[in-house]
Amino acid sequence: MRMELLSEDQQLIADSAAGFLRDGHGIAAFRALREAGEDANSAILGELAEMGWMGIVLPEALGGVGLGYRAAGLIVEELGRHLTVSPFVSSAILAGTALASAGGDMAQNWAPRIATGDAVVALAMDEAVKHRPERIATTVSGASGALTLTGRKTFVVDGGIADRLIVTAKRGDDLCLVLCDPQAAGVSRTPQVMLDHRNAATVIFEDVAIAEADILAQGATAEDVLAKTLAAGRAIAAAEQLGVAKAAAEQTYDYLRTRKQFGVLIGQFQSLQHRTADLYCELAQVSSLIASALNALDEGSAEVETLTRAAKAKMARVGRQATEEGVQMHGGIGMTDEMDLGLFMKRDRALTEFLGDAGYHTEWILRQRGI
Amino acid sequence: MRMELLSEDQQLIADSAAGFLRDGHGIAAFRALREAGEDANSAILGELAEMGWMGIVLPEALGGVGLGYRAAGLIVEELGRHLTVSPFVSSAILAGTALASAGGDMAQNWAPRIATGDAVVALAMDEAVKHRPERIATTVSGASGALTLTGRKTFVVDGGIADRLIVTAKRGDDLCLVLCDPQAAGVSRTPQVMLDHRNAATVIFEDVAIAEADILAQGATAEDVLAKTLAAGRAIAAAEQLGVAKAAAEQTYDYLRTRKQFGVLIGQFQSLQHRTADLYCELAQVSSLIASALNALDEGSAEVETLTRAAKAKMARVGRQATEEGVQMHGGIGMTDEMDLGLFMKRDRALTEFLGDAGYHTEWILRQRGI
Amino acid sequence: MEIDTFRSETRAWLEANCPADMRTPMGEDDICWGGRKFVFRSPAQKQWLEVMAAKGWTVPAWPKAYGGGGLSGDEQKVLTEEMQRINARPPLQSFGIWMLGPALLQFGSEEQKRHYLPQIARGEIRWCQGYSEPGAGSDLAGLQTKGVDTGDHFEVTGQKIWTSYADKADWIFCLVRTEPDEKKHTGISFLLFDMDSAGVSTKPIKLISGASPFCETFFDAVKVPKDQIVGARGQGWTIAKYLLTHEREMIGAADSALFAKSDIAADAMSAIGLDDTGRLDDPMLRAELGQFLVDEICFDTHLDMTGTYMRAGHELGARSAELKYLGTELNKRRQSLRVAAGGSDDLVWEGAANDAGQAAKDWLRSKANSIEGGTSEVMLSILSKAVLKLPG
Amino acid sequence: MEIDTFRSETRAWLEANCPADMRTPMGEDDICWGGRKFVFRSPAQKQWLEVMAAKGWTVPAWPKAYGGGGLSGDEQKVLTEEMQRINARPPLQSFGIWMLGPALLQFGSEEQKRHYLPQIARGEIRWCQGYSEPGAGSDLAGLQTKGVDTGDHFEVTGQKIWTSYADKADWIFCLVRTEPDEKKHTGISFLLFDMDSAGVSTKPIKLISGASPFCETFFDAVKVPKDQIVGARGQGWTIAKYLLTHEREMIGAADSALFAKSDIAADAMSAIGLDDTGRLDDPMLRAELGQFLVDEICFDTHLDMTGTYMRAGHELGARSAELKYLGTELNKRRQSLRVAAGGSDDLVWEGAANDAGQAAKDWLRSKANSIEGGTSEVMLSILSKAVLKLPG
Repeated sequence: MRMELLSEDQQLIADSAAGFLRDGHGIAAFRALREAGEDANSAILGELAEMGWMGIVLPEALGGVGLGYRAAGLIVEELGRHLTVSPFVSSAILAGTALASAGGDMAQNWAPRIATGDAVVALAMDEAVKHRPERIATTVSGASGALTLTGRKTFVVDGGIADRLIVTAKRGDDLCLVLCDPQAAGVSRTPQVMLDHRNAATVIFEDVAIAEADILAQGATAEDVLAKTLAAGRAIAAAEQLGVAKAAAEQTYDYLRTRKQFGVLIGQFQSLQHRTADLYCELAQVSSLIASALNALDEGSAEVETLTRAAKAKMARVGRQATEEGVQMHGGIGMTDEMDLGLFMKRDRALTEFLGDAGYHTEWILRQRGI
Repeated sequence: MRMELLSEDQQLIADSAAGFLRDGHGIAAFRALREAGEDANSAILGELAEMGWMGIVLPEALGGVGLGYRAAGLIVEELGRHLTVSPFVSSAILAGTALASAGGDMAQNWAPRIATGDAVVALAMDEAVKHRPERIATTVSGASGALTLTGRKTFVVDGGIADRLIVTAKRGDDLCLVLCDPQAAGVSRTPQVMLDHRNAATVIFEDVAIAEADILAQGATAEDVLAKTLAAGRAIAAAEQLGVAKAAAEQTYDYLRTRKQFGVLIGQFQSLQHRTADLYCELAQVSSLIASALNALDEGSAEVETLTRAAKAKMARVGRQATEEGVQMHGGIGMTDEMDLGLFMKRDRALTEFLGDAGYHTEWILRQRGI
Repeated sequence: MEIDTFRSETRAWLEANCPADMRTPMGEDDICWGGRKFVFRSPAQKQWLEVMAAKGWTVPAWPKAYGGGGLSGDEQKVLTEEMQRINARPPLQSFGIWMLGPALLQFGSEEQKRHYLPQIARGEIRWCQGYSEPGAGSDLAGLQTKGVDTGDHFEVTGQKIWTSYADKADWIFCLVRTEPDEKKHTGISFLLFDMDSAGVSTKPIKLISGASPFCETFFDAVKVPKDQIVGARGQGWTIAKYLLTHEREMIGAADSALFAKSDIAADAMSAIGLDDTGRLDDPMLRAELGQFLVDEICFDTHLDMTGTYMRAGHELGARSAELKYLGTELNKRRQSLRVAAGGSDDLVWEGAANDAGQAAKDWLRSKANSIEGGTSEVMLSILSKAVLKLPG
Repeated sequence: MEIDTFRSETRAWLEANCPADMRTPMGEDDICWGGRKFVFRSPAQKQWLEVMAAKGWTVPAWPKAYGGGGLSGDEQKVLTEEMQRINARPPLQSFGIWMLGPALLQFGSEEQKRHYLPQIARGEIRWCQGYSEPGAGSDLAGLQTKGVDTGDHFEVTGQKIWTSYADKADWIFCLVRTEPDEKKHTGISFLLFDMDSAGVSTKPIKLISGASPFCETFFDAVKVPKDQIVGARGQGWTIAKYLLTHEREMIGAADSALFAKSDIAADAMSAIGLDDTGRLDDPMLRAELGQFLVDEICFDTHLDMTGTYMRAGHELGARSAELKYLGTELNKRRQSLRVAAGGSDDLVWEGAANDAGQAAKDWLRSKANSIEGGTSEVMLSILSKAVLKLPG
């Protein structure tokens, strides 16, 4: 499937991720968590940190291993494939990227704790039902020394378990990224279980007192940091969704090879063959796109925005195709909770919405082309 | 295919149309015209008039037979199926509807001549490459008694052979429908052969002197007349395109039933079966939509705008599906000029653009739903 | 005109007899399914069922002799319209009405019709359907459940799957292989029996939406008296095919009981808002919605025209597959658009603000539309062979 | 680094040797196909071919011994980039380069390689391909053209179709059934012969676009010397399959010689204009364009990654079908969008204002993309069996 040439390091990471997750953190583990009503899977964090994954994109100076986004993509693809619940994307990628890009004391304080798994940091940016990070009603106001944060954020993934939140807000016309303690007075958060059995919170900030030092970045710097953070998050989310889609597709290929109907293997039906082959082609090309987007992040290429957004947009469509075809080709059994396909379908849906769906990013590409 | 119950009259018209066109006005005739470089097919006009078709939607008082739009739809579907070249849509439907709706002396003068085939009248409305009849730069100006018409119209179907043009123009803020003699001083027209071997003209009006009496309708009346005219034209164009699509589909069904490849009939290939059956379903439902749109025109229902536009929009997509699937399923032979499929594909393309494509009408429906 | 009289009389009767509580929008829990185990949600629900059943209007098309209304096609249309006019809820819904009834009317003995049909019409007996089996799926004719002839009854042993609401039903109509020596298609009989019979057990199947509308159903030497066969021995496949046609029409027709037909355009507008040009502030979603709306208008006219066609006495035959295919594929798109418009709000499971995640549940549920009652692939194969006459 | 030296040398050489006229955008008529009948459009075109051929850079990947450049994968990439940098036109395009060459390199005798390959590299002989036959279409193995063994030569009789530019070619590489007693796939040989041989005739096929790039080709007892067979007798199918893979890669890769890759976004903007929010003033077309652009970006990265993969020495094998399928289906969408953006202007046939209806002609031409070189259906079947290992 993968047309890409991986380096030895990368291949090593992909293999060890697959092995680690298969052994004890696979879909059976996900089902057990769900039965137990446990949506944080806090046990895994230490293990991820120990392997260096929580610091995968952080430089060594910030306690990380600095292997970069392509490596992180190989890990997260396996997390997607195994439906593993973890704060990898929110804390290691989104918060990790934000802190590393912003630099300064806050980064020195918090990035190493992310890498060791001693802290989980989540990004609070959405305010409406659709991802529109550029529209911010949350404000930082007041004079220096008496600053307050006010606003309402939704769909804060891992917001319910985070030790700190990076909150997007406006200070006058300036964008601010504020590092906020969710235990602070004036913060109220409502954790919610999502359809994919992940944790997300709605968080309300009412005149929360903050210090200048809590402002991670402001103005043009904040714009840069946020853009970098979102680009990284999108490519990584696409890679996770790719893992989900590949797992769904592989279960479907297997089913077609073994299930009999009308006296023949259903994989002998040409219409299913052609649709499956089309799905295969789509998965193959979106794999290349996602890999290119991650490589662009590592190289700091000028194409980062275009490629990461295209990857997120395209993956949303291919993910839907993979999970819908999976359910349809399995027939009734695919609709049961006993099979994994429904779990893939729900996770795929949530990942589509997370950090912007196909429409949102396609719109950006159209704008970029001047139309 | 048709789920609709036709009245006896309607069935009679459908049968006689099919018979008439099969006998001497079929695709062989179209090919002969094309070879001869003749794009007007002027010989057919008298025959159509004799059968009453040129006055099909005109009331008896205006020399017509008043059988209505559903009957006209049955005729035009056959015209589409046989690729018959005629001014039926431009003169009998568009101009006929405009004159009948406007009434007055002009209608008394010109409608009977349309019905007898003594005159061809065409509608000149488009000014840009895409159909946007609401955007009009053509103007009627000057004081009463010294009025002039100035502007440029494109894609005037049958504009090259018309005896009169009904031109949309603005007089101040008012819409005007002007009946204009294309031989008048200041009018220059450039007839063009289109890819479907039909005639359309670009017409330029430079300070063309017109009389108040040449203004068929103005202001709110003109808006009503134009809306009625376009609604009728759209439903009828969709019906013609349906005929084209059905003919393409039927040739494809036949091919699937008789052509062998890899030792079996290609209609045995399940992937082709399923795609063909999907096409069949789409043709069936769009047939109902077009019939409903035409019935709504006859009944003067409040749904006229929605149904005629939905019909035009949906038919554009189904027509494309029918012709593209036809070519693909025929393989290489479908690409040759010797086969009819390419002719259907080109005609389908022109009909999609004529009086607004799928996007234009879908946009209207979205607006109507308030989004 | 007679039909006008019928309309005014119907209007007056409905006005007088339809309780006010039965004129409000109906949620899934408000459906009256009838049956021995059914608990009415309100006195009004019970009263509405009783007055409608007394007039035969729970099954207006059935003959009066069997508890129906004996209405003509035009009269049925008027009744539907007049009920819609006042938002009257359907008094009763059931597989008995949708499926067993039509089968009995076509294939049942006079005695069977007089016995079973009025029970259905009055909502006394709730039926379920025993067709699919594990390992058979779309290949119904390959079913294995056997009914051994023991003289005065059949002894039925086997397993069914996808039995809708088997745990809530009173009786089952069931395909059973009674003629083991016959070929696949001709060895099957159509049996009716009580779900309280000894040897019957059910087990709900949990779906990805969290709901369990279907069951696995097990038969262990269930005794079925021989007069509880519909049609002749070995005729079960013929009856099943006839019934599948009805089921397809029903699923294709997609009435409100099956598909939540919410106004997605309005939902999207309230969730997302408009931009400066007055358009939905999400151009790509809006475009997808536009295509859907055109297709919805198209399908609605087709359904309407098909209804007229059938009321005029025509049979749809294999073309019921067309409605089933188009209707279910359209509903899948409808539900996908709905959750897309709902965005992250509709990702919350069991949320207080989003009607307990109803949109997401309807979306997940809709994925079964193109599987149950014959998959889309089976529908397309039927059409390509029976209608388009493409080679086998 | 050595590759940097190669780059700077290449850049300098191109700067010195590529005529200015060969650095301008190239229309379809400007392609240099070579061959005995070819008439150069300009002295610059001829000069450019000669200097490039002398360096072996008309076929940079081929060994120097056969007239090639002997470049490594990385060097080839540099050459491509440096040529693109100055917009240098390809000096020569031909089926000899794309298809016969790879076949000879793989299956030809040393003598054949030394004889035929340099002729191709220098553009002296233009080749066409004799594969498809009327009545066979996608079923290549079922071909009927026969080559009767008459001792010192084969006598070839039969008919080919879809022979690209057969009327302009000098020689043909042709699949012929030489072993009538063998099975379908093992009775075919791969023959080379001169189109000027007695008994060869061609007839152009007029396509719906009005163009005639293909011919029917007739062989009436054409004498082909036995040393003009590539590989062994009966090995033709193996060679053909190998070659089809190359053809698929080429068609999928969709270079500018095959697909007019215009900037549709810019075209649409200039034809339709922007609305008050700065968006294309046709929201539905814009949305379709958006989906296309995302898919185009995606395919381009895939092609790029595949190129790197192949330059690293990997074979694509059956996965060439993936590129062929994706690339051709994408191009069909590209051309459809292009004419939609052009609106009524692009309906005018042979119009002065619309480049003689080029957009419409490209659109019609593109419909063949998913047929020629193996239909999309054949590609999907190959993938489902050879890659996904679905049962036959």
